[in-house]
Amino acid sequence: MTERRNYTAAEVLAVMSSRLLKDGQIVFAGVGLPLLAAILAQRTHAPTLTILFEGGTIGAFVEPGQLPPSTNEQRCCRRANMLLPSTDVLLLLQRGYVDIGFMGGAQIDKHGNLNSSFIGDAENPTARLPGTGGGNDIASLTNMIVAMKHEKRRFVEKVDFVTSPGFLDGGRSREKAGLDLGGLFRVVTDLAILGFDEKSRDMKVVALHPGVTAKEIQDNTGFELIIERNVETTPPPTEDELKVLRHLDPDRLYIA
Amino acid sequence: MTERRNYTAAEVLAVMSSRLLKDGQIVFAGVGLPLLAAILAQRTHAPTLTILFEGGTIGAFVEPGQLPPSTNEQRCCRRANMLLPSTDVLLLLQRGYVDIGFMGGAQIDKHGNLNSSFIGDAENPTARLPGTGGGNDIASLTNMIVAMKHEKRRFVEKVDFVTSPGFLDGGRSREKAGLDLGGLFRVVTDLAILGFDEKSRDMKVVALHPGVTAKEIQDNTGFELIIERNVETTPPPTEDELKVLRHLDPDRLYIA
Amino acid sequence: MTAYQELRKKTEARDHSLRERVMSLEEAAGLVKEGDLIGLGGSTMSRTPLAMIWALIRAGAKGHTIARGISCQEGDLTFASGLCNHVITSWMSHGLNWGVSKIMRNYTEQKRAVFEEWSHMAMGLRFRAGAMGLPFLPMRAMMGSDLMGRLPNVKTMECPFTGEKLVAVPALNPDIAFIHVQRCDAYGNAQMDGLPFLDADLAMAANRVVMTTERIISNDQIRRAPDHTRIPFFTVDAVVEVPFGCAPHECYGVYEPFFSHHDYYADLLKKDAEKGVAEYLQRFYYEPKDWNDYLGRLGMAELQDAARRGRSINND
Amino acid sequence: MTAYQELRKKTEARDHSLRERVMSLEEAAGLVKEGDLIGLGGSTMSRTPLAMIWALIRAGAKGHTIARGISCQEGDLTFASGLCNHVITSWMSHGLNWGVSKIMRNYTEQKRAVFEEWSHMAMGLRFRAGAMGLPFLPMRAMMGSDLMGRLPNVKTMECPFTGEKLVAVPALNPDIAFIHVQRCDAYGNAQMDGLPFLDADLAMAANRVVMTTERIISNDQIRRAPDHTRIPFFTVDAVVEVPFGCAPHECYGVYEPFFSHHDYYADLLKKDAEKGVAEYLQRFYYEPKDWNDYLGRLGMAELQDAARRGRSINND
Repeated sequence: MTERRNYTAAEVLAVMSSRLLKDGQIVFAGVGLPLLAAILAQRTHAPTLTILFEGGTIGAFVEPGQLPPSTNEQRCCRRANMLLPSTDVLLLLQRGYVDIGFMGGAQIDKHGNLNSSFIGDAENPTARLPGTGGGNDIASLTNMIVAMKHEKRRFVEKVDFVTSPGFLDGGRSREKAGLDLGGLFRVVTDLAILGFDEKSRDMKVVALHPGVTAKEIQDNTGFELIIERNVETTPPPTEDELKVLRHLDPDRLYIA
Repeated sequence: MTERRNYTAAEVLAVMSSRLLKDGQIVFAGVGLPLLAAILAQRTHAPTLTILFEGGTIGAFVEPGQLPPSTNEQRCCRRANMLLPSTDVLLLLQRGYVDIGFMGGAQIDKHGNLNSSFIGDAENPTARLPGTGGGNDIASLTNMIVAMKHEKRRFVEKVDFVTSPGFLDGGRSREKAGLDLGGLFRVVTDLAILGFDEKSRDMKVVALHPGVTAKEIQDNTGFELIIERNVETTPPPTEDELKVLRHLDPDRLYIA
Repeated sequence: MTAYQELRKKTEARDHSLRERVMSLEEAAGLVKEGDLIGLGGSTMSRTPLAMIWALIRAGAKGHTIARGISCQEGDLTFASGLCNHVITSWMSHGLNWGVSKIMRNYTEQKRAVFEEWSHMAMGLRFRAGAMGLPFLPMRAMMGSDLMGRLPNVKTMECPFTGEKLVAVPALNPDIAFIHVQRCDAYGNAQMDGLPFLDADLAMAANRVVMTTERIISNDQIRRAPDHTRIPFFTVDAVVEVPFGCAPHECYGVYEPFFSHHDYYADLLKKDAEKGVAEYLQRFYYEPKDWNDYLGRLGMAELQDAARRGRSINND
Repeated sequence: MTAYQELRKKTEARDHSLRERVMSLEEAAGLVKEGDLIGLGGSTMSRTPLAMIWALIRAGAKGHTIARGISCQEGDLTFASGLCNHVITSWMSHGLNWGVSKIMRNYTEQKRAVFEEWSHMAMGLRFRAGAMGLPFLPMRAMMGSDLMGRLPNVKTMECPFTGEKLVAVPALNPDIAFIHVQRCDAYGNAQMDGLPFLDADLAMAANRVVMTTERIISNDQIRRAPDHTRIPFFTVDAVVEVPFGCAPHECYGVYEPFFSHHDYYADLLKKDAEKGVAEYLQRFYYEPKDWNDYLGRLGMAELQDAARRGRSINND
C-alpha cells in the first residue's frame, strides 16, 4: 500500500502512534518502535512529555543512532532525571503516575487482549514466546496504546493465551475481573488507528491511514471490525516527522 | 551503693550492658546509654560488632564527645557503611538480620513488657509519654536487651500500658499473640543483670553487681523477683572499660 | 467510586509535565486546603520542613491532622499555634536532652489534641503502601501490644499462603506533603544526602508535594547523577528555595541542629510551657517580616556555628 | 517450624560480623548446594552475573531452579549446560535484535525445562516480600489474565479494609543469589551505578549471596559515600573480584554489551541451535583455562570497544 509513497509501513506506524501522545504526559514505553515514536513526539509536538522505561529509567535522552537492545541497558539511561529499581518504576503504574503505556504486540484479539506467551495450546504449544515482561503490569494498570503490524495472523478472534489483558471477554468483564482502571485505548497499525466500542468493547476503526480502504483493512483482520461508513483518514506523515524519525534511527533498525 | 567506688551507677549500667554484646553481632541500638554501651563493646571485646540506628544507619563511627540528640541526626551517620530509609532499617528486624535490639526503658513489668506511652489509664492518663518510636518493632521482632535505672516506680507488677511487648502475660502468651520469635533476653540495671524464667517468663536475677545484696534489689523492685540463693556476682568495671567510656562521653551526658 | 479510583483520579488530574514549579513560601502555603491531612518529611530533628510549617502558621491555618514518622519540637509549635489538633506519629517530644515535651503533655492529656500512636515501622509501611498504590501492607510488629486496641484502623489478618497471623496497616496518602532537601531542580527532581527517612515514600504517596530546598540546581546537574535522584519531579507541585529551611533543626551536611537555640527554647518553656511557647511563636513566627528576618532572630553566630558543624560531617 | 521461623533460623546462623569475605570464583561456586534455588541479579543484558554462571557451569552443577526478573541469553546457556531445568521469570529470550531464542523454545516446548512465567512486577514484589521478611505482598496486576491459572502458588485475596480484590504473590527467598556490581569492599558493602534493577531486594531476600565486582575498593571508600551503598555487607557471603564479570553483557559505565559477539552467537545458533550452543559452551565455557582466557576468547578488540562505549555514558 505504501509502495508509491516516500515512507515505509513502519514509518507510518511510528508517526501515527507518536501523534497519539500528548504534551506533558508520562509515557511508559517499550523498546523498539514505541520508544522511537515517543521520542518523535517529544521532538515534535510534545516537548514536556516524559518517557519511562521498565528497566527503571525516568526521562532519559536516548541518543540518535544508539537505540538500546532492551529497556535495561545504559543507552536507556543517558541524562535521565532518575533511575529507580525496576519494581518501583512498575509500581508507578499502580500508583497512577503513568498517563499512557505504549508497547508493541505479537498477537491481539477482538477485545484487545494481547498474547506474548504461547501460540497454540499452552500445555502443548506450537511456539513458546518470550513472555510478558512488564506487559501484563502495564496492560492491567494503565491506559495503553499498542503499536503493531496489521496482519491477519496477528489480529485474531480470540488470542490463544491472554498474557496482557485488554477488555477480556468484552462488555464489563475487565472491571469484573478486578481491573478497575486503565485498559487498551488505541491500537495503531500500518493500516489504521483502532479503538473499542464503549459498550461491547469490540475493536473498531477510528481512522484509516492515507490510501487504505475499508476492504483492505478487513481483509487483513481475522475477525469482523466495526467500520463506520464515514470513517476519518489520518493526515499523511509530514516531511518534518519523517526527517526526525530517520535521524533517530539512521540504521533503519525499526523503520525499514 | 556505688558511692565508695570510683564509678557511677550509670557507668555500671553502661559497662555491664556492653559485656552482654558479642563480637560479630548486629546490634540495633537506641540513643543515649545503649549507644554508648554498644560503642564501648566495639572498642573493647567486640571489634567486628555492627551498630544499627533506627534513623537508618548501618555501622557508623560516632565521634567521642559528639553524641547525637536522637538516632536521626548526622552525628549518627559519620563514616557509616550504609544509610537506609528508616522503614528499611526497621525491616531488617523483621527479616532477621539483627541479632540484638538494645534500648532504654521508662517502665517495665514482671514479664518484661515496656511502657513508654501512658502513666495511668490511657484514656485519662496522669502523664502522656513520648510513645513507642521503633521500640515496639524492636521488641516484637528480635531478641532484646533493655538497660534502665533500677527504681521501684519503674519496676512494676504490671505496666499501665504495653507499648513494647515482652512476654505479655507470661508463659506462652507472647507466641500465642502471634510473636513467633524474639523476646526480651536481658534487663540490665545499675543493680543487676536480670532474665526471665524459661517457663513462667517471670523476671529473675541472673547476676548481682558488686556490693549489691538480694534484699537491696528486691527493695527496689515493685514485684517479687526470682533470686536464686547462689546467684552470681558480676566482675566490677575495669579501668580500661571506664577509660573508654569517659573518653566517649567527656561531657558526662549519660554516665553522670 | 472506590478509594483507589479516587486516588487514581486525583493523580491523573495533576500536571505531569516537565515544567518549572518554583514559587515563594507564601504561595506554596496557599496550596494547603482546609482540612488537609499534612505529611511531614524528615525525622526528629533532621530535615524537618520548618520553613513551610512557619509559613503555614503565619498564614493562620488551623485544625489540620499531621502525619510524621517521628515528631520533634515542631510538634509543640503546630499544637500551640492551632495548626494541628491531631498528630499521627510513633513518637513526639523535644529530644533526649530536653526532657518530655510539656506542650505535648498538656494538649494530649487535656484532650485539646489527639496523639494517634503507631509503631515507627507501621508509619513507614503506611506511607509505603500509599506510595505503592496499595490499600494496605502486612507486617509482623504491634501484635500483642496495647497500641493495637487504641488505633481506629488497624486489623489482624491471616496470610493467604501460610495462615500466619499478621497485622495489616492501611495506606496513608496525605493530601499534601512538605519535604526539605539539600538540592532540587526547578521541575522538582530532588536529591538528598544522608539519611533518606520516609521521604521518598511520603512524596510518592501524597496527593500534592511542596519541596523546599537549600538550593535550586539546574536540571543538567540532576541529569549528571540520575541514580542519586530520590524523588521524581512529577510527584512535586511546588519547589521553594529556602536556605536554612530546617533551622533550628538539622540539614545533613549543611548545618547541624542549633543546639543552644534548643536550650533557649527549653528554658523559655520551663516555668510555664504555654506562656513560653506563645512568646516563642510571637517572636519567631508572627513578628518576623520574612524568612531572613526569622533567621536573623536565630542569630548569625548560631547559624555560622551550626553550618560549621554541619559541613564537618565529611571531614576525615 | 513455620517457613518464617526457618528463614529466621537460617539468617541467624549466618556470620554477621564485619569480616573479609573475599574468595575466588571457584571457591564461590562451591557455596552452591545441590537443589539450591538460585536468584540472578541484573536484568536482560545488564549486570548479568555471568562469571558466576560460567564458574558454576564449569563446576558441573546441574538441575537448579533459577529466578530472575527478566532473563536473556544466559538462559540459553543455563538450559543447554543442564545447570537449570526450571526458570522463574517474566521474560526469556535473547533480545529484540536477535529474534526469539530457539534454545528457550526447544527446551520448554519439549518439556526438558519449565518456564514459570510471572509478570515483571510480580517477580519484583516476590523478591521484595522476601527482603521484608513477609510471606506475601499484595498487588493489582495479573488479574483476569491467563498467567494466573498456570502459576502454582498465586492467590487472589480481599483487602481487609476495602474488600477490593487483590492478587497475593508469595515471598521468594532464593537459597543463593549471584549479583554483579561495579564496586564492593572486602566485607561485601556494594555500591552500584546506573539502574539498580531488583538487586537490593534480591540480596536482602536470599539466604546466601555471592557478590562479584569489577573491583574491590577499600571500606574507607565505601564510608565516604554511605548513602550510595545499595547492599550491606551482612547479606553477603562471598566477594569475588572479576573484571569484565558480565562480558559479553553490560556493566553500566564500564562496558556496553559486546554487540558483535551477540551477533556471532546468534549466527552460530542459526542453523542448528542445539549444536551451536554446544559448540559455544565448549569454546567459551569448558575449554578456557581461566576467566582471563575466556575474556581473551571474546577478543581484545571487542573488549576495548565495549569499554569505550561503556565509559562514554557520562560524556556530555
